[in-house]
Amino acid sequence: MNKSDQNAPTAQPENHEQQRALLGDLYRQMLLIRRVEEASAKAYAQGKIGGFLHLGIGQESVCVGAIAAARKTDYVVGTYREHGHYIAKGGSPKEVLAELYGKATGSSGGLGGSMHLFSQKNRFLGGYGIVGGHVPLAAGVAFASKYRDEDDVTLCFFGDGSVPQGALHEGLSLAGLWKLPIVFICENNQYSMGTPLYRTLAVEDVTERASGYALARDRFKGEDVLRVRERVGVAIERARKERQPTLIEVITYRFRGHSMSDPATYRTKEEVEEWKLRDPVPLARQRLLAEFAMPEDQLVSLEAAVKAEVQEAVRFAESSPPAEQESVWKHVYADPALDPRST
Amino acid sequence: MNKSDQNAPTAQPENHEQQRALLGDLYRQMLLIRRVEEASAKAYAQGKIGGFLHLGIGQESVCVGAIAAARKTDYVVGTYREHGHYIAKGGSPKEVLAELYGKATGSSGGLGGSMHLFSQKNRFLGGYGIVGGHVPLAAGVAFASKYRDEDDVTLCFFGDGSVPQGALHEGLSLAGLWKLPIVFICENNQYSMGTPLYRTLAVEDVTERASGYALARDRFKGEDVLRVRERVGVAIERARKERQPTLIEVITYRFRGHSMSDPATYRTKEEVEEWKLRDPVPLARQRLLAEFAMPEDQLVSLEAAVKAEVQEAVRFAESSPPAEQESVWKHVYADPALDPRST
Amino acid sequence: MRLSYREALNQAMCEEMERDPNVLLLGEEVGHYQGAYKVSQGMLQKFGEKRVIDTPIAEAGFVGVGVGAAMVGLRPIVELMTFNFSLVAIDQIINNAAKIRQMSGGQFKVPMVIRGAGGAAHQLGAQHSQSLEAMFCHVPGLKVVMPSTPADAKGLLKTAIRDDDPVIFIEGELLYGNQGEVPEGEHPIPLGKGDIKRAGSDCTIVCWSKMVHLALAAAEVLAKEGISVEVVDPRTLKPLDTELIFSSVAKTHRCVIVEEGWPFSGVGAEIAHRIQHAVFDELDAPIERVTAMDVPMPYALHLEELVVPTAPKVVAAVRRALYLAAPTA
Amino acid sequence: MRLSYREALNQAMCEEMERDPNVLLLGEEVGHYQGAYKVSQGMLQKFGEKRVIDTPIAEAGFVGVGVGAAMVGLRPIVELMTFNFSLVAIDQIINNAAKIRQMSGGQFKVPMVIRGAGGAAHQLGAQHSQSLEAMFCHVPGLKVVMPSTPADAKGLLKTAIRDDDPVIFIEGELLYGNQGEVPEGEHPIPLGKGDIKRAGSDCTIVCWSKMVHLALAAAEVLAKEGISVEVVDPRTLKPLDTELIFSSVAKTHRCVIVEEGWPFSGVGAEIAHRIQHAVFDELDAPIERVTAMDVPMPYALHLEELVVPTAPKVVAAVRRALYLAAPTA
Ligand SMILES: Cc1ncc(C[n+]2csc(CCOP(=O)(O)OP(=O)(O)O)c2C)c(N)n1
Ligand SMILES: Cc1ncc(C[n+]2csc(CCOP(=O)(O)OP(=O)(O)O)c2C)c(N)n1
Ligand SMILES: [Mg+2]
Ligand SMILES: [Mg+2]
Repeated sequence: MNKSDQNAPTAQPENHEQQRALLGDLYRQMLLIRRVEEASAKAYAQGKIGGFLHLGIGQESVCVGAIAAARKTDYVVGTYREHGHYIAKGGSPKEVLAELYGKATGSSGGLGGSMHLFSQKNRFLGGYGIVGGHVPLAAGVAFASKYRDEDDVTLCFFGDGSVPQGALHEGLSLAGLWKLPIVFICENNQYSMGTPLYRTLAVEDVTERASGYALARDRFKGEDVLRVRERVGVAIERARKERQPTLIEVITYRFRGHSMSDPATYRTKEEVEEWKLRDPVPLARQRLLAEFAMPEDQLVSLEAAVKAEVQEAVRFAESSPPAEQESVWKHVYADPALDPRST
Repeated sequence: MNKSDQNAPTAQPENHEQQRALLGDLYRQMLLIRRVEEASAKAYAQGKIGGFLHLGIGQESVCVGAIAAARKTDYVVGTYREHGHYIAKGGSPKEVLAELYGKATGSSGGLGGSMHLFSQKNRFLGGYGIVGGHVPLAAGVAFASKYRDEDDVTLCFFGDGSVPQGALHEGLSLAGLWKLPIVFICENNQYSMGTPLYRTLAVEDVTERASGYALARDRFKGEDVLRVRERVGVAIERARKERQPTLIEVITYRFRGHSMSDPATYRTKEEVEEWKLRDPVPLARQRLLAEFAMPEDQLVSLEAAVKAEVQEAVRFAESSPPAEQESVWKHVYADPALDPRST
Repeated sequence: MRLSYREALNQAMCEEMERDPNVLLLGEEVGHYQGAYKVSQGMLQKFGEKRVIDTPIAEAGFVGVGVGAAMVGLRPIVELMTFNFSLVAIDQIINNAAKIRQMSGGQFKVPMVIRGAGGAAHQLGAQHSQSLEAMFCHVPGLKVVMPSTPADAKGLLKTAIRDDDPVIFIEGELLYGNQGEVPEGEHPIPLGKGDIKRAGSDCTIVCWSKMVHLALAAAEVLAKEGISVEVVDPRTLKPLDTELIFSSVAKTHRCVIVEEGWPFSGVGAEIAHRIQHAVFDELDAPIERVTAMDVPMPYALHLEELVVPTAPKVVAAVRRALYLAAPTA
Repeated sequence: MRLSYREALNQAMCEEMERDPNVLLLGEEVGHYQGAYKVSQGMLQKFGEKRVIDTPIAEAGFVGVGVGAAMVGLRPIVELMTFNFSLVAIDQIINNAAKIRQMSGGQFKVPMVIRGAGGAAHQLGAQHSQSLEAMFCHVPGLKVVMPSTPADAKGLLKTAIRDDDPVIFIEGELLYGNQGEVPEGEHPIPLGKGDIKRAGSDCTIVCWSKMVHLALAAAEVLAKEGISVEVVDPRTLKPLDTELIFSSVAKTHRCVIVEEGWPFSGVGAEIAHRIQHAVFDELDAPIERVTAMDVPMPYALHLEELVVPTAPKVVAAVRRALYLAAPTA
């Protein structure tokens, strides 16, 4: 069972005990995401999953930490590398894996696939494949909150590669102008596909752009999930209380290639190894042991539970019925009588 | 005759005499542009010109000063409010007016109209109607100069309203990244159509965005044509010698509505009157008289010559043959045998 | 009541905004300036800055904002000053607005109207004189509406606003001033239902928006020659009322399709295909099309006339369809 | 020589870049990464960073850069990783690239090629599985090329690079690995000349790019039933070799058009219209079309199969055209 409904909102845990419970849950979430993605990579290699598969392995602390700082009613909008965000927002591994398998039980009933996860009930609004294209849309979600005088905040995630995209610029411009309750989170994993940041951005500090948009800014390293939660929390509160949007850049790293077909030969083994020393998942574990004196057997049983959950999710995905034929034309228009085969 | 080929490039005139001659020429150019636009407004009112007509009356010092700082081989790309830029770059009033009249003798043979003036021989590359859409194109012109190791510079003009457009962002991003020899000149007339700047830009200083693009920046008031020439000249040299692009914002004001159909009721009479005190055309005249002791009769005869030139241009436009029918399909593809009526 | 097309649109928006607080209008110059074409005249005063929102010149941005807002329950009307500027926002329209219902497996809907002026006006040149409806019709997930009269404008816009799908609503830039009778009270017109604008028996003319008026003018001319033309206005291009079109053609056995846009893969191409496919044996002559010439719009007035469809061109096409003139190549 | 489609494209670019220093390649991942689909493999090493340029993810930006560079004498090849991303750059393509020659009264030309992968691959979902050729064909000023074989790919790309107009060059994402015989030395293929990929007498199939291979497979199946199909590949969609199409239909009197894109105002609609208009009396049956279903592409493999054209669907359409099966609605 996913426990993200236990996510404390942004108030800092008051005592050591609470903090331990929090980090424990965040560790569990990160581990769950990691294992789900590993399972999906395996299924992909076996030909059970098709299309593009972009894994966030190595980056889990960003989505988990950021979304842990949000309330359940806050909204999240992501890219095509969004399995982690989906799960952190309360989505189940079953829904994710079934979707990847193209099953009727998937989050989008097998219509969306890896790049287009959606969850209405969890306020997870996708899942988009056009770089930068979801940024104005996210601003629109925040716009609606403000329009209705609700105090929900929208978190919008994007990669470093999307910074030069026009749509991103327009979304940021409008958010700054209209003071929308939104937090823009650039997951700077330092590569867009095979291209290192310095060949796409003349100014590598992404947040340098914030002042032109009247956005608040913050920039930090992302391996510590608690730090991510705390820093994003500040921005969320700023959005919620002052309707002041923020541009955050979190420095992170993906351990795998851009997608399953990318051997990532553009990076040295040393570079990858060095980053693996800062792998957020074992880092959190270590901290639980050392700083919070969590008994190792507690961790071991948590890990076993995660493993079992993922195995169960794989079984669920494999045994679920395939996506339904009629879903192909049922979800094009509101009126199911409007058969797109004759529009 | 247009004298812009006498435009000194950016070196400052050495002595008072040269400076007087320079200001005299710039005054003449500004006056010529003003009179051409007044004549076009009159013809428009008479129904001899159709479509959209956007006048730059009040803003002449920006295009004249900026282009005076450029060499003849430098390139200029503008918006739909580009009559002045076209003339400052060496184009003749005849070509402009004939184009507005839809005549075969017009700059684009009557195909382009007011918004799409082009001059291959003067390296004036248009004349574009999609706000911000010409900015990447201008970067491409500068790209070609760099590619060929030529030291020509491209000047790209745009309005304050285009700042939030995606295409502008992408053009600026690429120029900064690739260190293109280009100067971006924002003609900030403080309105986009009926909307004042503060309702479109969260950060009113346009150049605040420069640092995010790795562009140099400058910002100044535009009524003094010599100042414009000097400040833009510095940026042109930076582009030419160091291939460092600059984002310049020139504060200016249009005295008329956005286009002929706009009564501009969104501004107070007082605001307009106040700006008219800084009308660049009389300002230059005044300075010629006071600072450079130019004899008034010299100015009077210059003004008479301008008037005659414009009258002659109107006559030329009126008496020119209409745009040619076959031009409609002749300029769609390179091969004139490829009749678009059967593509 | 007698209203202009512009007023009819304005009424439709005002009535729907009064009815439903989730409806709002955003776009360039829609508020303080009262609309570039004055369609939103008075609306800022009536509904305030919260619901009538002036945007910067950032079409991809504010169309995207409309999509996001629609996903979470608002019903935005996004005005594009003209549809020429839809091209900078077309990724938002095609990849987001049109696809989100499907990509989310039906979890999210995008009830929004993207409306504004389309087609050539007078002498606005190549970048400002485009009829892009074919591009939108091409895209699954979108509905496309193009009213020709004030009554249709009002009835269809109200339906479009209440529709749960993204609707591309293209108004005739030169129709805004046209006057016409508009029914009092509610008269929502269903999307996908066409209308016979003139009944006739010798030849069907399928046409929409501004072209309906050309067709009616042509019909007058032809009537004097004893040729009876039926003018069919589908009003909604997607979904298309093929039933109405087919039954008219089955009656007249001849068809001319008139559209303002470019010919290649235009809407008329699709209609021609469907007719030949569905009622092949009813056709007594090839289907004729009148379209803009396949060129960017020139500026000069007499060249523009050469390029756009005109009533005489429609008359000539009907004659060709009736084998009263030599067919064109 | 035997080459893959990918290698053929690579050779075309390399040969043209060797021939003309004004030719250059720019796009995402074309250099150091050797191309997202490895079409530009080895080119950075051969021509250096000056001529093989990795761009940021800014399609409107770098397509616009291509237009500007072309106006002043370069001949850029702009690679779009896939044509799905052309939508964010489509204003640059339609309003700038296609119109500048006309707007400038012929003073400026825009000799550039915009190329990249088009069509659905496998399970890439709604935003990454689009066949947008109809949108480009709709636009005057553009040429549109879609080769189906390695030989055509090489010959047409060379011609496109030398062409003085903007050429939209859409490659089949699933064709890159296909092998085929390619003539040694120069063999430029003129734009606008189609090719008969298989001669036959009972029914014409018009198809292009990946669809040619479906049609050939369908022809094999039909041949076993004694039905002789002629497969016509226009190769260039705009300008379109209507002469070749018409003469084939005049021979077979039946026609099926197969396209990977959506049906409404697709390229096939235009071709169907032109055929019925030009050779109406030659047609013995309605023209049939096989297209993608009018829906956003679903992700699941079996649903994708349902949506895209397949050889059995082509076989069925030919049977319908021959009145050997009931026509569809
Ligand atoms: C508009 C657009 N152009 C190109 C692509 C192809 N593409 C997919 S992901 C990607 C790299 C994105 O890098 P970044 O934004 O840093 O995100 P990351 O993959 O590192 O998470 C590219 C070029 C796309 N999906 N959309
Ligand atoms: C993409 C796009 N959207 C909208 C328009 C309509 N439009 C033409 S000019 C203009 C205002 C531009 O203001 P600004 O950039 O400040 O230039 P100015 O007119 O003041 O010179 C608008 C909204 C357009 N031409 N292009
Ligand atoms: Mg990245
Ligand atoms: Mg302005």
